[in-house]
Amino acid sequence: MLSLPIFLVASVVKIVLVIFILLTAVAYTVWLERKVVGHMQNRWGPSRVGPFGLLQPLADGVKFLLKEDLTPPHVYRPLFIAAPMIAVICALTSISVIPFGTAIPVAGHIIPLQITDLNIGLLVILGVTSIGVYGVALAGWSSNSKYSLLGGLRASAQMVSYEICLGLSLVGVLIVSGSFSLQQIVESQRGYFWGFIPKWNIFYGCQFVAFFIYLMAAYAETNRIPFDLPEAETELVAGYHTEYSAMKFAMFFMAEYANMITVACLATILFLGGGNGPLFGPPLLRLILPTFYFVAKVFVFLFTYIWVRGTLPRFRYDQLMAFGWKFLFPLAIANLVVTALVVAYRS
Amino acid sequence: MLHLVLFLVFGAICVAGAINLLVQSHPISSALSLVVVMASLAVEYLLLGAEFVAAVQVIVYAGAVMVLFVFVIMLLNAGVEERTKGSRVALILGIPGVLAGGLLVAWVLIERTGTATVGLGALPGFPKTIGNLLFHDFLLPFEVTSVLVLIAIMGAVVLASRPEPKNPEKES
Amino acid sequence: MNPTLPVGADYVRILPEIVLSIFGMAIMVLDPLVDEKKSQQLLGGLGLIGTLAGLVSTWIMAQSPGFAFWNMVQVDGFSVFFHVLVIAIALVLILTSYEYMAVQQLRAGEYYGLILFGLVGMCLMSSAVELVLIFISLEISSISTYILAGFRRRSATSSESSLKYFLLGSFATAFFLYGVAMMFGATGSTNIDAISAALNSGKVPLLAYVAMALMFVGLGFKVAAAPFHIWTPDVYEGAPAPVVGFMSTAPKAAAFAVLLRIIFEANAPGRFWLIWLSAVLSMTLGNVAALVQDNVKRLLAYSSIAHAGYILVAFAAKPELGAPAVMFYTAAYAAMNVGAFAVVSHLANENERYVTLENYAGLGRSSPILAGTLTIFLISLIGIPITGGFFAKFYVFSAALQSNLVWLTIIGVINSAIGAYYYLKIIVVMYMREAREEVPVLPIPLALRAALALTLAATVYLGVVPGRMLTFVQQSAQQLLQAEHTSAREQVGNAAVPRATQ
Amino acid sequence: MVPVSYYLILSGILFSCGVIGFLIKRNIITIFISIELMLNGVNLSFVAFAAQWQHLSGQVFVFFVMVVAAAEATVGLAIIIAVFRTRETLNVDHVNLLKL
Repeated sequence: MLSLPIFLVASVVKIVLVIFILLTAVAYTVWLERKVVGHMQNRWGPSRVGPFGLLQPLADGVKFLLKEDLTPPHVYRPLFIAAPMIAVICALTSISVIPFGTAIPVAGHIIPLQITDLNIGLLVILGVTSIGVYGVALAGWSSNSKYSLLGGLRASAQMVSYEICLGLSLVGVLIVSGSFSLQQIVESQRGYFWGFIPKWNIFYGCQFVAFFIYLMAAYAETNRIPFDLPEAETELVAGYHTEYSAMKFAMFFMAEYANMITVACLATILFLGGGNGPLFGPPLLRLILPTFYFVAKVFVFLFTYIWVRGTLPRFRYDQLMAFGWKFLFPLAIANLVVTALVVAYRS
Repeated sequence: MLHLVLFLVFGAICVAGAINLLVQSHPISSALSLVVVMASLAVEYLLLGAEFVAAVQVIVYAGAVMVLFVFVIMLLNAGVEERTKGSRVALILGIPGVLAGGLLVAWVLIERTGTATVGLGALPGFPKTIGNLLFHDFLLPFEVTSVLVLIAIMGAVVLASRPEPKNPEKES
Repeated sequence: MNPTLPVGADYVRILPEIVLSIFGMAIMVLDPLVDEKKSQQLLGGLGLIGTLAGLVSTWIMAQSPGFAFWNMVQVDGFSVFFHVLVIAIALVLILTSYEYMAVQQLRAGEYYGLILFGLVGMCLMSSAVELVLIFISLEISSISTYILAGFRRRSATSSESSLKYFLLGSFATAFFLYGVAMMFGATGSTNIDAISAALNSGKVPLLAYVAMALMFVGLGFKVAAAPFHIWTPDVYEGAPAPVVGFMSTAPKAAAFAVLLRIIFEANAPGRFWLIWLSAVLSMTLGNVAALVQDNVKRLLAYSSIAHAGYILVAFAAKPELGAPAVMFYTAAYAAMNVGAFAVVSHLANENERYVTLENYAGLGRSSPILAGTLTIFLISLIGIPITGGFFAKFYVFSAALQSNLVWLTIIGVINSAIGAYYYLKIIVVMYMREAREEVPVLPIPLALRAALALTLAATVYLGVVPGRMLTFVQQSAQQLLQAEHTSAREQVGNAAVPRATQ
Repeated sequence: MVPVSYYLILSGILFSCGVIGFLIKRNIITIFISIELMLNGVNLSFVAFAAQWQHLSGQVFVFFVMVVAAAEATVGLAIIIAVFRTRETLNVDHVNLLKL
């Protein structure tokens, strides 16, 4: 245990660091997306600002800050302003229970690479995400315009529906690892079976079906293609954020990408063994490697996100709902039952 | 000390949210005030050690039930509440009655619990212990809730789906 | 933690509930699969078989009395009685609904499913001995009745009645729940036996009185006792007629079962004046308001408030006299009221057009059978000898007299006399008055005949040979009251002083 | 250390606010929201009593209350939608076909 002052100092440093890294990551995920999608479509993507357009996110940020912040006269002001804040705060909060790697020694103290480890870490993430729905729903409602309202309605219906599948897909992992604490879930996936296959939940826990469900539900939760109905440009003129501009719009943007990163982190932790991987080399490398593995896995996940966006068309709304309720939901239940049986048999 | 301060702060937020719920005239503001009340109640649960309850409170209550409310308010495009006659009668008769009843109950509660105090995290409700209780001692109620949920689903489908227009409404 | 699993006996003791939910699910699954024209007969038939199977399984359950699921439910004569009662009511309801649903052009599947699921709740209410389970089953039964009340979806009155029932119902539920919470706070347990043990040992905390009062608010609402009766006339007027017959008897009977358990078995404190007042108010308000009604459903609604009042009189009496009287009364009332509503729902016709008193004029000539049956139900509701209503009232008032509740008895008898007026008014209208407007009387289908025959038989049986029923209710009441003493010794378990630091 | 009665009184305040809301509010949805507030108040007292008696069952009840509240919300909102379809209003005083 750390003493209180050190704990406080460490926490503040960690929070600042994590937020800084997260925001940078958000900015560069946007860059990555533009670049990758560009290449997929035989374009260059951003290439003018800095080498390979690497400074583009910075330019974008400056643009958002300097733009005039319009608030249309017909909106319901308090909620119109609060909505993007809710969205972005919820998106940033959920990162706080994610473990990025093993504990590292700093000046004689062992400091875990995680802002806080809670017994109910996973539930905190789920709770915060479920509050995040309000951001979108209220944005749609308070804008007082039909496109926004439809977008908001669609978004809240979609997110509530897919949250169920998301939650159910996680239950399988919980049964296998027996804890809500993300640290312990990662711990439980350490080691190998049959000599070489890592004991990740996706392999050892037979959670590949759950992983698939999680993937689908996560895409829907973050309103990404092929489930980006709430903000479908062609039918809803960008949906719930039609009326938003400048910084408020940027907040939604940030929230979306921060959510993507959280979802990717969560997938890594729950299914892909978190920071687990082969450790070798000198002690310093051994300390850094878990974090490296973690980031690499998250990157793969983010890349898949972008890849899917570049490849798949959008669903129709009824198809989306039918897919969620008639396919994913029964599948998740079946997975749950099978997992429970397997675990009961093993013990 | 920390416990008391946290209790008071979040208790105050709770009460403020509840009063705001009463004062606001738009249903969506009332619904959001209730979300605030629920979130700060979750903190109160945490103070009492009921961490699992707190998490479920946020996920189920604030995150699902209230979203449903907001959704319906958006769907029906509910506007600002009209003040009609009935409300004034209830205002004059109801509030003093409720306050008197509340005072009586408060007095009784204090009489019973006396000066008993609870510490921070007095009764840790870990998911595991709660689960054991839920799937053993409370197994039957737990299973019976599935019937309840089934009824709720059927009811929602029956009532909210569009009635078949075979026979147009003729009653007054 | 004790890792034991429930054993076979546990399941046998909730067998009727299991059987009913299986049939409910079967109906639910079959509903989209069968042709809509046939669905009425097929699913209704399945519901009918479900209730019959429920009755059979109740018989099996009755063979193994005792506790199940770690003191959650208790099977004894008392719970068997109420199981049989509510399932029988549902059986008659399904028989009545056959024709009604077809005439009103309503979809069948969910209707029968909801009835069976609601029954699960009502059955559990009668056997549960744990407040939490009671709460959940109470909700199952109420939520299914909220939905059933709004089942005529094309009609604005029906959904309005559903809304009122729902809003006031959940309001009352919240009070009941607060009462449960306080009972938990006062005694440290929610098991009725443990509560009774805690309350009977030493000074009863004031909190328990408040808890009792709050729980009574919740249950008083469910049984439509004054002053928690305001919803009754509106809801009964708007809801589908057979459903009204159902919800004025079955959920009420189950709620009375809960009241019996809480009040008598737990030996609840401070109940006397609460019940006295509520009984007097219910009888008087119900009967006086019924005098001026011209809608038959509304009239019967007020009459049901009055009858709740009569039943509450028995609650004020000594437990060993009151409990059997309550049970007998609920059974008799169920028979006659369900029967009366079966007639009402047959006459109501499409969109429930014919439900005013005026429409009953000349019924004695146009349909002597219906008029005759309705007359018998009405004289039973009045409490005239050779019908069940007479003995029901007789036992209630004699129980009250033997407990020295002279005033309550006098008020009750006066009220019965007032009540006679409006019941007789219907009979007079049916036989003496000429119809001003032609009211078509549909032919009586077989199912409805069966329903009427059953209720009629029950009414007359209870009125002519009440002996067997009486012995049975007395025995089961005895079991209920004894349970208090035996189990109080067995499991004083967690009832102790608050362990929080002082 | 905080007296249990503080928690209980907070729960009582929330419950009373719910009751008052039920009485004075005219919008059906807001009335329903007030009922939810009452249930929340009850939940707090369950948890507080559980801490006082050191008896976890109090916390388990909260889950059941939540399930019931969720079920009630589903059905209640469906009923509200049904009423809105036939009457086009959300004011309880305008929903008056059946005289009170």
